[in-house]
Amino acid sequence: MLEAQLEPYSRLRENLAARDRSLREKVMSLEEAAGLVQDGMKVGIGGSTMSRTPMALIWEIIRQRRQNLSCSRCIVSTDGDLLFGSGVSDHIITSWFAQGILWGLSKVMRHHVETQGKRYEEWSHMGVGMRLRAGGMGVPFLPMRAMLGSDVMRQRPEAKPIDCPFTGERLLLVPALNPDVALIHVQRCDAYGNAQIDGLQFMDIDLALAANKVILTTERIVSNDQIRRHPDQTKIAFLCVDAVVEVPYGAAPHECFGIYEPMLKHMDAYVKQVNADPVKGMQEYLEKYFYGPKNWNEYLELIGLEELLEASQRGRSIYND
Amino acid sequence: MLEAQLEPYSRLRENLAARDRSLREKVMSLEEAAGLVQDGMKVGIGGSTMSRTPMALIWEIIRQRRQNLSCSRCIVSTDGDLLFGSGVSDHIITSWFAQGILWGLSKVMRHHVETQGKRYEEWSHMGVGMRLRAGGMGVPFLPMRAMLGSDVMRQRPEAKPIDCPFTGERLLLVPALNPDVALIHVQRCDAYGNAQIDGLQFMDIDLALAANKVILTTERIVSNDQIRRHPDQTKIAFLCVDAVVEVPYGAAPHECFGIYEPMLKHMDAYVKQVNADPVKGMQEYLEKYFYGPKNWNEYLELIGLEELLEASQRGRSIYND
Amino acid sequence: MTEASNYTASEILAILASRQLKDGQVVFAGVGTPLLAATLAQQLRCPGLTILFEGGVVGAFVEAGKLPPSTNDQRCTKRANMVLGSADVLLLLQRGYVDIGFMGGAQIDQFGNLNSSFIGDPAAPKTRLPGTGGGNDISSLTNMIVAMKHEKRRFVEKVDFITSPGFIRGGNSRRESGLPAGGMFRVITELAIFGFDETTRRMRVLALNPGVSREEVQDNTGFKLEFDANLHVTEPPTTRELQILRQLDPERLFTA
Amino acid sequence: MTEASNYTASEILAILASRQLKDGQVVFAGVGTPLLAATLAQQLRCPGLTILFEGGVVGAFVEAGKLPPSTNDQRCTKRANMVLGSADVLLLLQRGYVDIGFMGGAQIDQFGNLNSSFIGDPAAPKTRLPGTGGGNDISSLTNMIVAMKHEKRRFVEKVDFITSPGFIRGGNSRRESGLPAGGMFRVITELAIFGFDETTRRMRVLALNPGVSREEVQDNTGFKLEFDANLHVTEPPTTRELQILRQLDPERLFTA
Repeated sequence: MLEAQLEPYSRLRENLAARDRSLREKVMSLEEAAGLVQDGMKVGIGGSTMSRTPMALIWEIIRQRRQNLSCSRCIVSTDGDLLFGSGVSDHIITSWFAQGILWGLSKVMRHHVETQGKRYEEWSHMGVGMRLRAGGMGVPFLPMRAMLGSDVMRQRPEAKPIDCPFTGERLLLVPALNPDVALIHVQRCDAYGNAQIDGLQFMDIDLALAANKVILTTERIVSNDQIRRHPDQTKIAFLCVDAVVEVPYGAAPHECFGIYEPMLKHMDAYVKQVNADPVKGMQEYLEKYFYGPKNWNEYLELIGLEELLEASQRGRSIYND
Repeated sequence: MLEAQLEPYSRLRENLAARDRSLREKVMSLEEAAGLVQDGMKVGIGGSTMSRTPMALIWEIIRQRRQNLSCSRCIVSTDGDLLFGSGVSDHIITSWFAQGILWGLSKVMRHHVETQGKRYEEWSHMGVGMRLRAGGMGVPFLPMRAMLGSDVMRQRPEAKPIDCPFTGERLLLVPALNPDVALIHVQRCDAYGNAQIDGLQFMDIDLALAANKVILTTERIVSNDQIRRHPDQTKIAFLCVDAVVEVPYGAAPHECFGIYEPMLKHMDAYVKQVNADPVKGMQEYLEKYFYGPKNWNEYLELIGLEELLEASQRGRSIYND
Repeated sequence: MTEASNYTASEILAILASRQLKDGQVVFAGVGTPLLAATLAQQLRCPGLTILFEGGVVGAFVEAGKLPPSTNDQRCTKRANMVLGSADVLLLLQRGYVDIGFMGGAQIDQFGNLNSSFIGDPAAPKTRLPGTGGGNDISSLTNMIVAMKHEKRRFVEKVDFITSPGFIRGGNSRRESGLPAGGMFRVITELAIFGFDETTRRMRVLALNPGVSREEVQDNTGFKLEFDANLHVTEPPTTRELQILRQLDPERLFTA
Repeated sequence: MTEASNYTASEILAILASRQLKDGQVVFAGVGTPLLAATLAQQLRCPGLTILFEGGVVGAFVEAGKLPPSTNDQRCTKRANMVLGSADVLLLLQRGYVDIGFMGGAQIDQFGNLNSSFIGDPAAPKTRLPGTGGGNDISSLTNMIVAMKHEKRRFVEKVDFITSPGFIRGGNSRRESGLPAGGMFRVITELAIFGFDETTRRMRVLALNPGVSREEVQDNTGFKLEFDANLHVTEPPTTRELQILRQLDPERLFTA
């Protein structure tokens, strides 16, 4: 298990050397971008809980019936339900996995973990963060002071408690996490992949550096000139990015900071349906909202214009005085 | 030496627990703020080279004739000359120490290191960065892949090469650096110490987190309301900050991003004078520019309005299209 | 202060929890009751209370009637002092910037260990719970206040799984596990307020909520409780506390 | 291309160094000749060259006539793609994002080790030099091009102090020291262009600059040089190269 998780430095360097990191346009369709995600890959998912979830990419990956994905995210919400429920993933690395605090336990997660043998691999929130940070820094581990003494640590032989060679203190070394591909949704980026992120960044900056490939979806594509007027606002550099897809409402029904809040009517209905029957309820949800629509805009139409507008009004209100 | 450098976690926690981290006004005079720096302290200096140097604080500390300071900064410029030349510091931790690439070697540094027994403790630039980052994270070390194999490492027994417990790879563990006090100059902050930094951040964010006390000088103090309209632009949180001083041109004759570029006429004259005679030249410079003026504005007058205006014009030009 | 007479169990829980906070403290608050209680304290008594959220928020001021559905939503950031990465806000705990961690709990034991991961044998669980989130980090790195529902199945002798460490096996076992800082400080329920013995680190009753008897607390607890020598009865919620609480959560998201 | 006939040693150094870069590469450039040479390449042949600076700049486009006095000045950031912390830009090297490190040098030895720390015995140095800056990090973590003045006292058999590692003691000693990636790729001087033997890792002459003889190079070098079997003479600077270079540095800050 350890070997599968920790990529040797030589392979990380080879992967990076082989990537085209030049300043070049990399705009493509959602279909093409999702095609970069291959069966069996380690997929790092940006955002957290119901915020800036790269939902359009997850939607398209599920439509393309990918298999055996090992997914990681700091905190998992309905994205995790959908990844398990659709069969594209059988392994999720995270610190918290339900639909959202508002709804209690996820019956979908419970079904797949308790009876279907799918793996929810639990680390502390900081544990996930330090693993991605190590991955982004190009070191095999980082030391931390949490998880020690708990059963969360006891379940994770991948992490190594040590006595500090400087102070003798007990520390936990957590191994780097370098996903094969990262899926990240941002408010805006240019055609080269220079991305600005407003508000909560979560672990997206470390994730973008750690991954061997990065797919960005963005609410809108802006000019490179606009980016370069405020280079200190660039949060992800073009040289980390392999694909850019413009997808308005690309995190729906979750939130995108400053643009829309979560679409809670849709979420409520979703939770009711899948928790009532995690198999059939989920299958029907996927048929209607994922497999059925011809394209992403048709999916948004199913959520409904009224809910989109109302979520947008709430989203923009963060900037109201 | 090691023990002096690495603070035990218990002491770091005690120091922090004793600090008043509440949301409170902490505006004071330059004299009061510099008074927080005590003889023998470890002083972390923000900015880099000729950029955002907390010069007004250094100026006042030198006027107050502090002694035996151990100073650290990622890259040292004329600030290092002045700290050695004035006698306030006998130990500087950095990766590069001269007046600036334009002027070659610093005769002042050479004099004090080669013949006066003062210590220039050299780490790689990333080495300084990882030490401060470890300090800011509350861990005793961070691993890195540089310095290995070099004489820079061989001169630093404080760093420990190890074989990675995960991969067997050779790594260097560098010890945390937690200065007693950090001096940082910013473009703007509020009375509580919430600071925004435009442009190059250097290592100031890690430094602010690592230090046991933080003194901010700022080009201007803005309202807490203004800060809270864009909380994702706050780079240093008020709870890390112990003193706020408003000092326009507080980095002169160095640069402050977007406000003024370096005052190169003054710098040229300075370098000529001190390199011609590192003792007498320095003493005369300090008398005229440091000990002589009644206050910081008188120092600025000695630099001259014309040079201030010209540097400001160049400084603002970064925002021109 | 006028005493209020009509309140729900959730309401007294939030109000008593909020009273544990002191002005000037730095508090890392979870969503739900902790967020609500911290905001109540901030509005009522502690204008200088600094609230941190796991999503990456420092110095939050949550608006009445706009409670965030999680601590990772944009509502947490409105008029906050700082927004940063979520690993970085957790590192503030590790560095020592935080006085109090403030969380809810699903299952707790006599040493204050919390379980939010598994009911039953973790290898073949009866119920897979959502997991730690930042709970493990918070409880490993600072002093904890936990606000939770008081039920026998939630107050157990030994949790099925230590998700967020309290005093582990009591005595010095927390420190010996590599956790030299922090530890369980208070547990607040709708029945009582609990502290922990300085030596044994076992949970003990410090105060009973108004109208609650020793027996009622013991009957709803799955292990033998000790009662503090200075056991007293908590002041009931005031109308002012209740009024502000209800303004904060008019939709009764967390106080139903 | 028209050949230029009148140029300074600094100018041919910058021009030949710039020719080593390829479009699409990611280059970490030091101040002075490297910055100038990288910008020249970017303007002349390599519009997709990504330039990084130690101060924390990604994708820089330095303006003609506005050369920064160091890589930590605001001028480096004008119209750049990204500005970030200086530890973070160095970590891009460690992660592997950078193809080429491009630096000046004060003293170099036969294995490409650079010294910018001490002349004489480090314990009691004749001269304390400024030190590594990011040089050690860059040379430890990526492939290096070094542009420097060619003098006998600068090209020595063994440097007094290894500030920035080349191939250490030759052979596999670099890898065995814990530096599996990168290494010295090219050294450019006003006399010649040097590479390093694949096995011994000793410096060898790949090409002579126009009008320079083997003897002249050897006479100015403090150790025995090997000459490549395919030794050739470099094309002289073109008028176009010289013209753009002079536009970039009209005040001759770095090309006097």
